Amino acid sequence: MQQFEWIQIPYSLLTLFIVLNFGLLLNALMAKIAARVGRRRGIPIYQNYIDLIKNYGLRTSITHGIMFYLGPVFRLAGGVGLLLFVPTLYGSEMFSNLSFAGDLILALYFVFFGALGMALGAGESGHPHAAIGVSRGLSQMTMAELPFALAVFSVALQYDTLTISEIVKAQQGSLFHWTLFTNPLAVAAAMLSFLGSMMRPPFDVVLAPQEIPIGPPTEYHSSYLALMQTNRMIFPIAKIVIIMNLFFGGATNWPIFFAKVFLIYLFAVFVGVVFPRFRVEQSIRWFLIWAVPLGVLAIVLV
Amino acid sequence: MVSPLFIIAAPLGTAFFISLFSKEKQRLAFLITLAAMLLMSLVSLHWVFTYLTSGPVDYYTAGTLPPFSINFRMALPEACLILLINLTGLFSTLFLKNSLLRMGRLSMAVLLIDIMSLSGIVLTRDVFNLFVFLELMAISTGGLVLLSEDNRAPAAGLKYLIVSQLVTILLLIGIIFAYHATGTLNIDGLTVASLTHSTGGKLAFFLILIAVIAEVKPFPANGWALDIYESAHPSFSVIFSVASSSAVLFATAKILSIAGPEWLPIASNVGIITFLAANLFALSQTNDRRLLGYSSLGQSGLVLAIIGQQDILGDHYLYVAGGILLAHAVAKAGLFWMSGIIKGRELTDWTTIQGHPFLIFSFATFIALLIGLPPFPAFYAKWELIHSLAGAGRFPLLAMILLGTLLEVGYLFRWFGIILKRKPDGPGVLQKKRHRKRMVIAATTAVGWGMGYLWGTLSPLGHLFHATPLLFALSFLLLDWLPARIKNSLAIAGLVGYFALQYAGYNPMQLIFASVILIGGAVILLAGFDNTGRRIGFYPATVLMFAGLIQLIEARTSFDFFAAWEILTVGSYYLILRGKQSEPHALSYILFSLGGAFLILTGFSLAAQGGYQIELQMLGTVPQSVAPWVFLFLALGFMTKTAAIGLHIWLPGAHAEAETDVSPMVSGILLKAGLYGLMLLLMTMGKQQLYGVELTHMLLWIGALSALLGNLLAIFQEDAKRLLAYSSIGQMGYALFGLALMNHLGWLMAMMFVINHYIYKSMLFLSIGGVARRTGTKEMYRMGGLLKLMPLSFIAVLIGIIAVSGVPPLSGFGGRWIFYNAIMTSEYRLPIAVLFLAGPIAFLYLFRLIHTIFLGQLKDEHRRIQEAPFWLIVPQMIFVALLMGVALVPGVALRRVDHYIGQFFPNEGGGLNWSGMTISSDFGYWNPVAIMVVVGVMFATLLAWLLFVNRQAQVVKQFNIVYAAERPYRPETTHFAWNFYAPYRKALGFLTQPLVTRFWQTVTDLLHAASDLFRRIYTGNGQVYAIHLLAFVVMVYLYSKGL
Amino acid sequence: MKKELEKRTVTGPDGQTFEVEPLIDYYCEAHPTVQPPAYSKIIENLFNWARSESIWILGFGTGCGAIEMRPLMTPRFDAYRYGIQWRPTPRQANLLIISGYLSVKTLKRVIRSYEQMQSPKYVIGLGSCTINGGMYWDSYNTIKRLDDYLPVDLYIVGCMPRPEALLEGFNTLKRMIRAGNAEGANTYAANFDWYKTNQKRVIHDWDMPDYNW
Amino acid sequence: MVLVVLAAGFMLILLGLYGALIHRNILHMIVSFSVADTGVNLVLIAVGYMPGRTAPILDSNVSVADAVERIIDPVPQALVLTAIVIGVGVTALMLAYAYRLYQTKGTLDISKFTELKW
Amino acid sequence: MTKRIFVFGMLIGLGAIFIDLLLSYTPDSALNQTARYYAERTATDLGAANIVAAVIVTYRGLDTLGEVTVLFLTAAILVMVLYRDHGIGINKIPNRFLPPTGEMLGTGSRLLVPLILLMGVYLFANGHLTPGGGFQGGAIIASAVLLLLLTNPNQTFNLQLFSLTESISGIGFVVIGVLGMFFAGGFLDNRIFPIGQLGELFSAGAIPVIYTLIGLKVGAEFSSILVHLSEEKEES
Repeated sequence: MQQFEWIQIPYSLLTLFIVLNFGLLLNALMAKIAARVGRRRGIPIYQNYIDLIKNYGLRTSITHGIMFYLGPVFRLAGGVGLLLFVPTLYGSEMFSNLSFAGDLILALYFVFFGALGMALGAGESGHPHAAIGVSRGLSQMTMAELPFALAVFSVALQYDTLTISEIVKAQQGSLFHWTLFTNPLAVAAAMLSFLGSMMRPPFDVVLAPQEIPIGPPTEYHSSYLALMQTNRMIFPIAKIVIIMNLFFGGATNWPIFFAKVFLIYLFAVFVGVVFPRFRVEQSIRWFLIWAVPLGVLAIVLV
Repeated sequence: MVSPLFIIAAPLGTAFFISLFSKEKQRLAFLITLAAMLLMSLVSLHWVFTYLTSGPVDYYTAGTLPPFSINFRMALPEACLILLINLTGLFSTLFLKNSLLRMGRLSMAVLLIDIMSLSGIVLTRDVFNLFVFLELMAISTGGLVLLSEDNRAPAAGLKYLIVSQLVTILLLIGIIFAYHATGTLNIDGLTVASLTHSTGGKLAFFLILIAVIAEVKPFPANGWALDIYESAHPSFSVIFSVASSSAVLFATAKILSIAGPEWLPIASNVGIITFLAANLFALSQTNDRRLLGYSSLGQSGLVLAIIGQQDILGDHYLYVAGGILLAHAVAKAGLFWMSGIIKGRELTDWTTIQGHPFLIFSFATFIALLIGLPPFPAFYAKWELIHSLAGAGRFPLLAMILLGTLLEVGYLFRWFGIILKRKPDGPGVLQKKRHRKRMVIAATTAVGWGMGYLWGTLSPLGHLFHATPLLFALSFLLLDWLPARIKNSLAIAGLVGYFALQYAGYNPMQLIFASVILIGGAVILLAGFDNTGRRIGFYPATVLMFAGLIQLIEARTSFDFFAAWEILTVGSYYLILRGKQSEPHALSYILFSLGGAFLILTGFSLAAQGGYQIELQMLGTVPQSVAPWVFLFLALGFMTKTAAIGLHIWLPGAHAEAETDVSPMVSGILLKAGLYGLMLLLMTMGKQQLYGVELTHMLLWIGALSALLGNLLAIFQEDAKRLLAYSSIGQMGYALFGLALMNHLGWLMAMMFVINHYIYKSMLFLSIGGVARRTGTKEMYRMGGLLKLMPLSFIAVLIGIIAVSGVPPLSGFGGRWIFYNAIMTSEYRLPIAVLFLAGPIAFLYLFRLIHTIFLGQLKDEHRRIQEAPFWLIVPQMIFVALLMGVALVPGVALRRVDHYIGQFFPNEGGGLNWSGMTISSDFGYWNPVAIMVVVGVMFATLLAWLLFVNRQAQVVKQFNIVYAAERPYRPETTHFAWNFYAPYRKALGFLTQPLVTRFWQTVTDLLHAASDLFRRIYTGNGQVYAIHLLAFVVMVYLYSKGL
Repeated sequence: MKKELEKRTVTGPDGQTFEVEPLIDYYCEAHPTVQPPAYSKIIENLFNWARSESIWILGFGTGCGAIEMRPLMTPRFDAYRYGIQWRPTPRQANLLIISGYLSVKTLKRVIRSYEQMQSPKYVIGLGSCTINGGMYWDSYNTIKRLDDYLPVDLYIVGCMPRPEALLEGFNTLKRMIRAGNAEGANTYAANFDWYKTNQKRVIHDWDMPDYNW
Repeated sequence: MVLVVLAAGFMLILLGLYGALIHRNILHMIVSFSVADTGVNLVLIAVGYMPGRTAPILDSNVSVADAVERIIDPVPQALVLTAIVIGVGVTALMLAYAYRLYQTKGTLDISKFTELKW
Repeated sequence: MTKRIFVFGMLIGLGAIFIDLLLSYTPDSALNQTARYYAERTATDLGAANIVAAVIVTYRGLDTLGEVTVLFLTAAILVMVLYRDHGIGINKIPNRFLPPTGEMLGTGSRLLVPLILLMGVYLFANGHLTPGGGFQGGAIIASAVLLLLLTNPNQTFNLQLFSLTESISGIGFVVIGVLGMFFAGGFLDNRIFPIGQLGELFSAGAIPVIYTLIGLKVGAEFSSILVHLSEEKEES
């Protein structure tokens, strides 16, 4: 735990910048990988930059009201906040960001900040499909988050701390100090839960593109969409950073960081391209049957 | 001093005298009768004061000493009973005026003789003389039944005569053999001669006893009495129920005094079975007088049971028996008289007293008297009775008394609900312009309160009327004619003023609760300024609830605590009942609450170990043999108030149907009473094991399941207030869980919940209440798109749901953070898993709440509605500010509590470190200010950026949405709101099966079915009644053979 | 006019009655305006480049030509390579492809969808039917000249045109965008009345606001 | 001797009660109760009886001095008087009620007067 | 049938109690304390030769007052039952056909009634001396009324007189009782008058007075009961 210093602000912005660019490229890369599975070449690696610029550069936009306007702001603030409340690199003063504000619990609960804002914005659009999407998303999230929470708690119990840097510290030294090996049940539960939070198949019925045209963001466009895309680049990585820190030994420098994030992300993509889509109640049951017991075992056995 | 024989001679002389009058002088005869009654009442009042200090005095007849002549004995109990009998006679005479004049002077003579014979029963010390007076009573009863205009009355009279023939036979045989065995007829002589020591004497005694008990109308030999109650003139029913019952009960006590304590169980068992059976059968009654009749039978049974407990009651016997007997007497008199001014005979016909606040007040007084709610005599009496029973280990009796009382609560409060909430059939069914009768009812009510005062004075445990909060609350009864706004100001001033006076003396925990109750109550009361008019009945109930709450916090002894508990229960019941559709919910509220209260009573009585109260701080010193049971009962009792799962079914309806500003009170504040109790319990008693089961572990599970199921049920509600109500169940589950963790941070978390839940639930209920008032519906899917019309309400709800869900940066997060730190040291991990699931589910219903009301599509009919009334918004904005305050500087409220809790866990560190801005524990840290600033800055920056790139957005209207190349049809079909979480229901709906509701429903159905089935033994055939009596005698005989 | 769009009298919860006129109360009445390019030429060029490299198509098949678009998503043609993607909602799409003949009934929906897209937005007419009615030139319920109703940036001829032709069409559109010539949205706004007159001439039961935001 | 009278009294009571509880006709019941009352009175008297003694009246036969040895117990005699009178009163009353009930329904069957029940 | 068996069973139960009583019963061989007291003290204390009368009127005078009251009550209630203005649904019973009274009965009654009355008066006036007393005398007086009624069921009686007698003697009884509280040992003490010589007519203090009042009262009450039960006309 450290105290606030002004220098942390530029450092944090630097982290943000690095992660944003990494996210833009990583997402494109993942899209390309998915395309390769379909024997396509896929989008160019820089496509996300262009999409972003285009969306910021559209000339018109509409608004349904104040919450509609604020929704994407909530969303992105949630993503950026999640990233900044967690130390990115272990042992680095520079990249421990704003983690002095709170510990693991803060990060866990801040995940909902963006989701809530987004849901509210989508709600105000008045579009039933947005509401349906939110309903599905929230329903699925409640059950998907449960194994994750259990795994996190298991890890916290294991290391007897709620401070992320303490947890990472405990995993240093050897590959086999990683939680992955010391507490495999928790990691398994968390990784299954991770699949559910990535909005990729088989858990992407929330965004069913043609049935409820991509669900919650169906009314969003132009710069709103750009903000949300920005978040889309940051948020998964922020989430992966937590997973990496808790279960995979964290990262002490950027190359390791990039590699670990890539691999963890790849896991979700890998599952996504292989499996078809679940209905919401199916995914709830799936988590309840497969992931939750793992999590419960993890906290009981730790 | 006037000799008690006067009470025999005067009415007899008068009776003979007025029968001399000619028919034309009925009025004069009536006046003379009245004068005689008045004189007798005054004389008996004089006796009461005379014998207040002196001991019993014997009065002889025939110039010969007993046992050779008949003698009377006069002492304080006798004097009181005589007063009761004569006052009843006096008031009844007043009430009966028309009937008496119609029936003529002879009926007045019969009435006088009836009263005389009752006095005789009380006074005489000779068994045969007792028999004569009993016969006089029976015959005059048979005659007075005829005062009724009901054509069925003579049949009832005949049934009574048939039964009394049987009683006569038994009594005479008993008397003659008793005489044969001992050579005396004097009761004291029989005692001295130890009647029951010989075989024949035993049998003789049995016959006398059973005959006298038969007059007490024991189950099942009491059908005739019911028929009399149903058909007789109500005012005669008063005499029959109040005076006759009291007299024969006293006679029973006298007879029992002949024999040793080994005969007491007969009285106890007959009494308690009668009490239970009568109250059970009363459940399915729809006729008011018959219902009152059942209730009278039950009460007589209860007193009989108490008479059977005189061996353990000792000095308190008279206080207890008298308390219950007199309370019943006053209440039943009042109720029967009230039935005299109501024309219809169905319970629903009593709806005509709507609009007569005084009659409603009287009715409430009477049922409170009957049930034994504070501050009435039966409350003190039951408290001591239960304590004595527990002290003596007579648990089955204890349980049956409480169960019977609960049944009584059921039908009486159901009746009360019907009276207040049903629509009257038509106006004017109430008899008009009967000031004489109303005066009688008013006097009875006054007597009821007076007795409450008297019993408080006599009580060794404390005088409820000496508590300022209660008096303050009662004073609102007198001020009810003032406009609502003035009363509101007074109430607020009272709450705040009391806090200002008292806060210095509270410990930190008390301070938190007291602030929530008093200051919090005052804030919610601000919403009351919205009401114009007088709002009759609201303020007494509200302030009564607050009075009970604050007395609860201040209580030091179990007695004070329990009294406060019942006061707050009653106050809140009246509050809840005020809601539009709240009749059934208020009933289940009072049933669960009083059921819980009885459990608490049981717990306290166990803890008192034969004493009459226990210091709350001493709960920890209860011996290990009973401690787990004390813990169990108290915990269960408190959990009825926090609506733990299984005991929760009263809550949703009660909270949802209450008035707009009542919901926040009963949800935000009232629920805390249960938490306070639990906290107190855990602080003093700690962990307890019962049969090897750790009880706090059970509490953990209950807390976790409450949280889960409360939240789960909340997401499927269509009614916004119901949703919030279920959410309260979940939130209380969290708090309970925190307490049951039995560690420092767990308790701190519970305290945090106390504050947070108060703020956000009050705020949400007020906002939603305001919305519901404007839209005229509570169903969310009928709303939608209100954000633009009610922005302030929206802000309140938004802040509220962020806080409830625990999302940073608002105050709910603090609670979650403490929660995680608390469970780090918990021994039990499985319930935690359940609780983890509950967390995100809260998110579901909260989103639904805000989305379906404020977002989505605005409906046609809501296009012109306005923001909620100013006075509803004011407290909401205060709450928003409070939430922000608690979110930024939780230490202000919690630091001292943290320290205070620390003293209960001296061995573990566990506390939080509050130094600087960062709050840290052994495991983690948290900086509320930093979080707030970071989030705020990020949000502002991004918003600025969006405003820059998106500066000229076209504002569109609600149908300007992409609709698959079509356009919406109507707002109703475009608003996705109903059954919002359909997939969730498919997946987890099985968890929301109303099993608990079904369970309680089955219990009540079974009770009603049993009631309806078994009351059919009262076939109405006089012969069958006689057979019942015979069977009763034989059964008791067989039972007593076993003694 | 459809019944649900007619004026109706409503009673509020507090008992007051008032009129609701759906076309005014539920729909935005504003007309589109001509949107100027970014104030700086460099930025506008950058944006135009981005727009040309990130063309999001609204997935809306009006006629038989829709079947020619599916192959573009397959490995054989893989239009994603060129920054072309499909979006399910008009709000996020930039390009509306009228794929084949357009019946009057569909025209109504096409207009709505087009108007709900954000500018700059582009229209491609696919196949002969959009140019002159094609084989349905004398049909009673298809439109003959798409240009009368929507500002078409580009026609791709053929009946049907092959996917390759489509790809070529996209490339042409990209060049137009980069050159700043694809200003159909502004054309539509500038000649709004003319377009509306044409549209209302064929759509007799016009039951929507003039401009669907 | 006394036992026989007692037994007879008890038998009368039981017989009377049997009649009263079996016959539905109210008049029959009243008569049966009278029989039972008689039985009670018999029992009362019998209990006070002492063989070989005379009535408790002091006259030429029984002097004040030897009254204790000569007379039977006066108390049951007094009691039975009261019992008889009360019995008469109740019987009269029951008859009146029977009459009244017959007026309302034209029957004396007690099972017909069951409007009040449950 | 079930009812019969049930009643039978219950009566067997009651019978069992009685049998227990019977079996435990042992006749007294000597007077018990109360009876002994009465036997020894009545003559000296109260001056009554008839100990039963002394017990009834004085020692247990309160019972007797109650008894008288029972009769008063019965008479009063009878009036209320039979003569209250009946509500709807009351069927008037048609007048019975009454066969003419026989010659013997008519003549016999004329002869007997005065004798019976005399007998009654004798009985209650000498109640303190000989077997008999107020109740017996009253009943005998009423039997004269009964005889008259049997002779002529439509005979009218002066009910006012009955009622007057009844009330006045009732009041008298109470007054004498109360006087006992002031002038003697207690309520209903007979020694407000001199107890006189044992065996004399004017002895035993108030006992003969009370017995007379009782006799009158009981006679009037029984008579009025009889008359009321036989009559069907409205109250005079």
